[in-house]
Amino acid sequence: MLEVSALAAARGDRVLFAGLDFSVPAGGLLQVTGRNGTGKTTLLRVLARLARPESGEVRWKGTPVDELGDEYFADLCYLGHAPAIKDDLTARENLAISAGIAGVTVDAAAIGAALAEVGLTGREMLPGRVLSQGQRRRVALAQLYLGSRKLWLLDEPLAALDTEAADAFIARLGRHLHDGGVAVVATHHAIEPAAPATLHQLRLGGAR
Amino acid sequence: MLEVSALAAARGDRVLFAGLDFSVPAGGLLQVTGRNGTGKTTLLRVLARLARPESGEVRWKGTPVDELGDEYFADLCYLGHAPAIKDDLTARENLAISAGIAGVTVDAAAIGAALAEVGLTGREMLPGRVLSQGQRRRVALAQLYLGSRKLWLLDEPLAALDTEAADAFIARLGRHLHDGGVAVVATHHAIEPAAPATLHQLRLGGAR
Amino acid sequence: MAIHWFKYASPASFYGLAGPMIPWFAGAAVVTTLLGLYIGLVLAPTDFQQGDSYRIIYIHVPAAWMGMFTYLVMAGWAAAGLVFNTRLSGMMVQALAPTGALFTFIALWTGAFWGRPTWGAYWVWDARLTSTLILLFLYIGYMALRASIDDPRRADRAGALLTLVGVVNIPIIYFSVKWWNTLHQGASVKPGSSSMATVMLTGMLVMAFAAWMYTIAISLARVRSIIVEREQHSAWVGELLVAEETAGTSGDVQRSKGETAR
Amino acid sequence: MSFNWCLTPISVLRRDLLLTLRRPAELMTTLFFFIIVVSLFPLGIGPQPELLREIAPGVLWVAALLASLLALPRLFAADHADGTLEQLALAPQPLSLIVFAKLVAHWLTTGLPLTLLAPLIALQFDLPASATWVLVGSLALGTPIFGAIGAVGAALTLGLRGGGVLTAVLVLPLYIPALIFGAGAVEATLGGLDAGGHLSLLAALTVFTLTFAPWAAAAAVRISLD
Amino acid sequence: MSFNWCLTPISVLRRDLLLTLRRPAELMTTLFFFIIVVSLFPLGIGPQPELLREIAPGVLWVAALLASLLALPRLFAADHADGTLEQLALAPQPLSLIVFAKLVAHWLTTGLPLTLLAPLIALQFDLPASATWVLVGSLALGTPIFGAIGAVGAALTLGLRGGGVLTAVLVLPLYIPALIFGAGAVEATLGGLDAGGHLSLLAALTVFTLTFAPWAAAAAVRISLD
Amino acid sequence: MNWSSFSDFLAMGGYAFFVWMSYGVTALLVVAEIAWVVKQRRQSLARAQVQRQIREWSST
Ligand code: HEM
Ligand SMILES: Nc1ncnc2c1ncn2[C@@H]1O[C@H](COP(=O)(O)OP(=O)(O)OP(=O)(O)O)[C@@H](O)[C@H]1O
Ligand SMILES: Nc1ncnc2c1ncn2[C@@H]1O[C@H](COP(=O)(O)OP(=O)(O)OP(=O)(O)O)[C@@H](O)[C@H]1O
Ligand SMILES: [Mg+2]
Ligand SMILES: [Mg+2]
Repeated sequence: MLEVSALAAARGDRVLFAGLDFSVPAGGLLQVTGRNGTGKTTLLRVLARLARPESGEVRWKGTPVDELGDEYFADLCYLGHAPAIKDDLTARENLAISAGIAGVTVDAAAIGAALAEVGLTGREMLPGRVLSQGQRRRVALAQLYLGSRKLWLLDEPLAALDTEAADAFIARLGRHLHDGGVAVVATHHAIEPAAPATLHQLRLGGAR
Repeated sequence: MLEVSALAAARGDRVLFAGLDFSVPAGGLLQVTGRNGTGKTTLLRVLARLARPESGEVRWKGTPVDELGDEYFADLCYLGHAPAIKDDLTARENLAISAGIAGVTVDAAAIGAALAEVGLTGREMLPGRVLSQGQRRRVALAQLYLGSRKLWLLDEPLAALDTEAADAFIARLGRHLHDGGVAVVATHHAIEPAAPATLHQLRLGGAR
Repeated sequence: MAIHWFKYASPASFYGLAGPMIPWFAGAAVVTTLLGLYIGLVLAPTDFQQGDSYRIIYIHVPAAWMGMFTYLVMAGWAAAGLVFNTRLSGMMVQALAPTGALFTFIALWTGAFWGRPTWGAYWVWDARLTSTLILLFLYIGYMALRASIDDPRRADRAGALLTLVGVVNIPIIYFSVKWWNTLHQGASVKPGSSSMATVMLTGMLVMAFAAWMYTIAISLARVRSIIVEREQHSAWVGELLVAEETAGTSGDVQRSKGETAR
Repeated sequence: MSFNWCLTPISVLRRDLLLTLRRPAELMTTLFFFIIVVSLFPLGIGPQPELLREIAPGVLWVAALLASLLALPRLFAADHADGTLEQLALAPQPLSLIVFAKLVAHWLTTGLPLTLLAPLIALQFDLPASATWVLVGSLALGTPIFGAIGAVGAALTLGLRGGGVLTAVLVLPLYIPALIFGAGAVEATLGGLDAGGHLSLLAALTVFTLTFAPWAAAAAVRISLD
Repeated sequence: MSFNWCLTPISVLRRDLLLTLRRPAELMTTLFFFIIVVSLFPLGIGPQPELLREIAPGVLWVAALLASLLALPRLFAADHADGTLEQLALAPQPLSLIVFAKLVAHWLTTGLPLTLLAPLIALQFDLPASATWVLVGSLALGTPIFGAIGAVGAALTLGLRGGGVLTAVLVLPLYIPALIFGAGAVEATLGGLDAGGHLSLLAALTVFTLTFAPWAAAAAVRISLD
Repeated sequence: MNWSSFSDFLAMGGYAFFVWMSYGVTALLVVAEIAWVVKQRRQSLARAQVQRQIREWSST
């Protein structure tokens, strides 16, 4: 589904990676690892078309993403370091609106279910501002679960989560893959969801 | 050295913890764990006198910290979720200035050594803006190593660090304790530095 | 003695203390208002210079006094709150601000409607007028700040600090505006300085007393709501609510329960 | 892939209005800033009524302009800081449409209240009724321009330190035509002339700006995210 | 525990100046804002020279006030967002001293340039030399007041949405005395009177404000961090 | 008694508009404030009551 050929990216005068080739089939998980500053975040942002690559191409279902345009965005869910949560809105409202922005219609029950899934039952009506670091990340993950996007691009999704929440997330990721989804996850901790179609590790930067 | 009695803190209308009693001797490490949103960050901020407790007392070397005032701050180093790094200054400048703010005089060699210790040799002159998430955290840790503060209050110090960097940090923490320092660390991952005088776990929130 | 005072500075005992006092102050406010209006609108003679437009004075002056005085009271509570860290102080400041702003606005409004027949303009940039306008801005600043902070205890302390900074500045503002105005051009207009007949003065003082009573009554009532809102998880409010429910005032409760359940 | 194309813009509009409702203080603050700036001029200049009436159109328009300017950071800055802007850029709809929705919400919460408040302020300067009506009309036409052009500037300066002042420097020169026609219309009325010419020029400017600014602002957002 | 007590304030001062040097654009933007606001008035009001000269002191002072206002978020907001403010609050020195150091740096990068630029602007309005000198003197005395009072407002509104406009609403009423004495001094000189009275009142105000505002601002910072 | 008739009283010697605008708006504002405080009191009690009942239900 997701294919990358001869991809190169540079920041400032530093080439972070070059000649990157890989492809992730439906149901496949690509785990991007590497030491700090080796370009994991940059790779994800290039895949999401938020940053421009130096050279090379990203294809989705065989078509270069630059040609796909909005169709690509409709399939994609990107979760970066910043959790995109409004301090002034409650967890529930945050989810309703981020679904709306993503062009997905959801009802209150679906939102409640997503919040329950990340263990925030009873905190639905707290404004984002007062949530703890880990609770914010949980709301961000719930955004992910609400849509049914095919391609997940996740930058350190486990950051700030406690171990139970991390396990729950990995289980959910497994289901996503099982349903034919694709995921690219940048993380320092090995993630092992149940039986993905393919599980690749991409180590950036090598021995540094 | 650090003693806490009957400490209680509330956020909004939620009591996060109450009747907390513990003491950490010289060379002791207190690891604060607990699920997301159980009050780890709040506890550290109360210990650092950044937030007011609902009731209870914190004592340092036997004296209540409210009476100690600046003397307490001179012994204390707090590292929160935000790394206090200026986007426009280089890593080197950031360290020089944060040492100045903390009232410590340092020379260029000491800064170079601290940066080398966190593995940022060769990146000293990059502005904070372009550093990756993990590199920023490393600079924050270098701030810690520059002073010789007795009491470290660290909120998820391992977040965003790669495994090598995490190991190096834990080793450094061990040395701090060995030298008679005290540390309170909030984290989801067990930290096991070499032979602390005492190692306590404080689990907040219980079974939730 | 000091202990005694701190006891009443606890929201719980103040709540109980304030409740029975409200009807008395409210009653006094109604009676004195009616009396003052009767004196001012019915008994008092027409002014030989200004005609009957002067009758605005019975609202204007008490409102202006009350607007200024309330800010001083707020500052007093604010200082007490910052020094003694009592919870009640912040609530009192919060309860007083809307009424103070209201009276200041009334002073401006009635002044404008007095100015039109007397000076020929709704508004001129006179010193007293200008400093009253600025006072209204200070009230609004306090309320805007409170409204943007949702942790009530942080709002208390931030508001208290702002009130104190404001009260230090009020004399400075007052004199600067006075000098600003008089340095360029001789004071063209000044709120009426004619010596007043006794009836008129009596009417005005009675109305001023009514404004006091009203302010006390309304701010006590408001502070009680604030206390319930902010202490709703404490045991004593719990008991209060149980009593309230069995007393049968639960119609609203039932309805709003339905609303939240939806 | 046929999505409901207006879902995203409407969500954005609803969300921005909701956010303002959550903080009514914010809506009020733009208004009070307007009032206070207008009240500063008599304090700086002196209390002579004729002089004040003469400068009133200019002062009122400049104050409206400055109030709009100060409200600009609210357009994108918060969304940028918390990552929402990235998600907006990744929405499967044209970003310019989303920006347009944000502009509408922004105008409803800044430009419209300013316009409605203007008559009250006109009293302070003792403006006649005819001039007051022209003032209201010209502000209704002019404030959308301030928002739309401002959006481009606000988007370009996202994440830059000192963004507020930098935005001001970028957009103020572009605000000048609107200021000249708007204040000109009121002044003409004060001087007993017809304000029609000024107002129709202003209206043309509004249409032109609202057509092109959303595209430019969307492009600016993409540039700032890279 | 005998620390070098002035190390922290000096570090803060040095750092703030360094940060501004890293972004010279920022220093320029305050200036340009001042220039542009002042230039807007002739556009909004019309080109009559006598009228312009008459309103010049007021307009110049209001413009300086607004430029100072727009620069206020730079005092604490960035430090708040990236956690530096917490570290400042934890420094083993009185926070009010640190705030004072920040105020000095802030003035050197906003108030001072404004003051130095003023004579140039005075030319635009055809002010005589005597009035120009008084303008410079009064701005030198008045801009520190704007910074110091502004610091209290900026600290109180840290982390609140719509902070910029809210700060403005809080501090503008408190700026009025400085505005009145400052503009009054220039106007008196224009009218052939002695400006001494105004200037000495302004100086007294400066001293008073600089003595107390740092304490209040430090208290406000602590409140905002809690 | 200063007035000869009630309509005289209403006319306020020709200043009716100004006087009654002052008194009227003041009365309106005061009534509005009282209504607001009453509503605030009802709401705060009702909200607290709901909170308490939720607490009770969840604890049983
Ligand atoms: C918007 C316009 C006005 C405002 C904001 C205003 C404000 C005030 C204030 C603040 C006071 C109390 C001052 C003190 O006791 O020190 C006051 C008193 C008074 N005002 Fe006004 N005023 C306005 C218009 C007028 C007009 C038009 C008149 C009558 C021509 C007037 C007549 C009076 C009188 C007689 C007093 C009582 C004076 C005294 O007790 O010393 N005011 N006003
Ligand atoms: N202008 C620049 N000049 C030099 N190097 C730069 C510049 N901008 C960014 N970099 C470098 O590019 C890299 C960006 O890496 P990126 O954020 O993708 O890392 P990452 O793998 O996500 O790291 P982490 O694990 O810390 O999140 C960093 O090493 C950074 O120092
Ligand atoms: N105003 C409020 N009303 C109700 N609950 C609040 C309020 N403010 C904060 N909280 C709650 O207080 C808790 C704060 O927890 P804190 O940030 O200390 O958690 P933490 O243990 O550090 O969590 P994490 O592991 O996610 O970082 C959260 O559960 C939050 O939901
Ligand atoms: Mg990264
Ligand atoms: Mg935490």
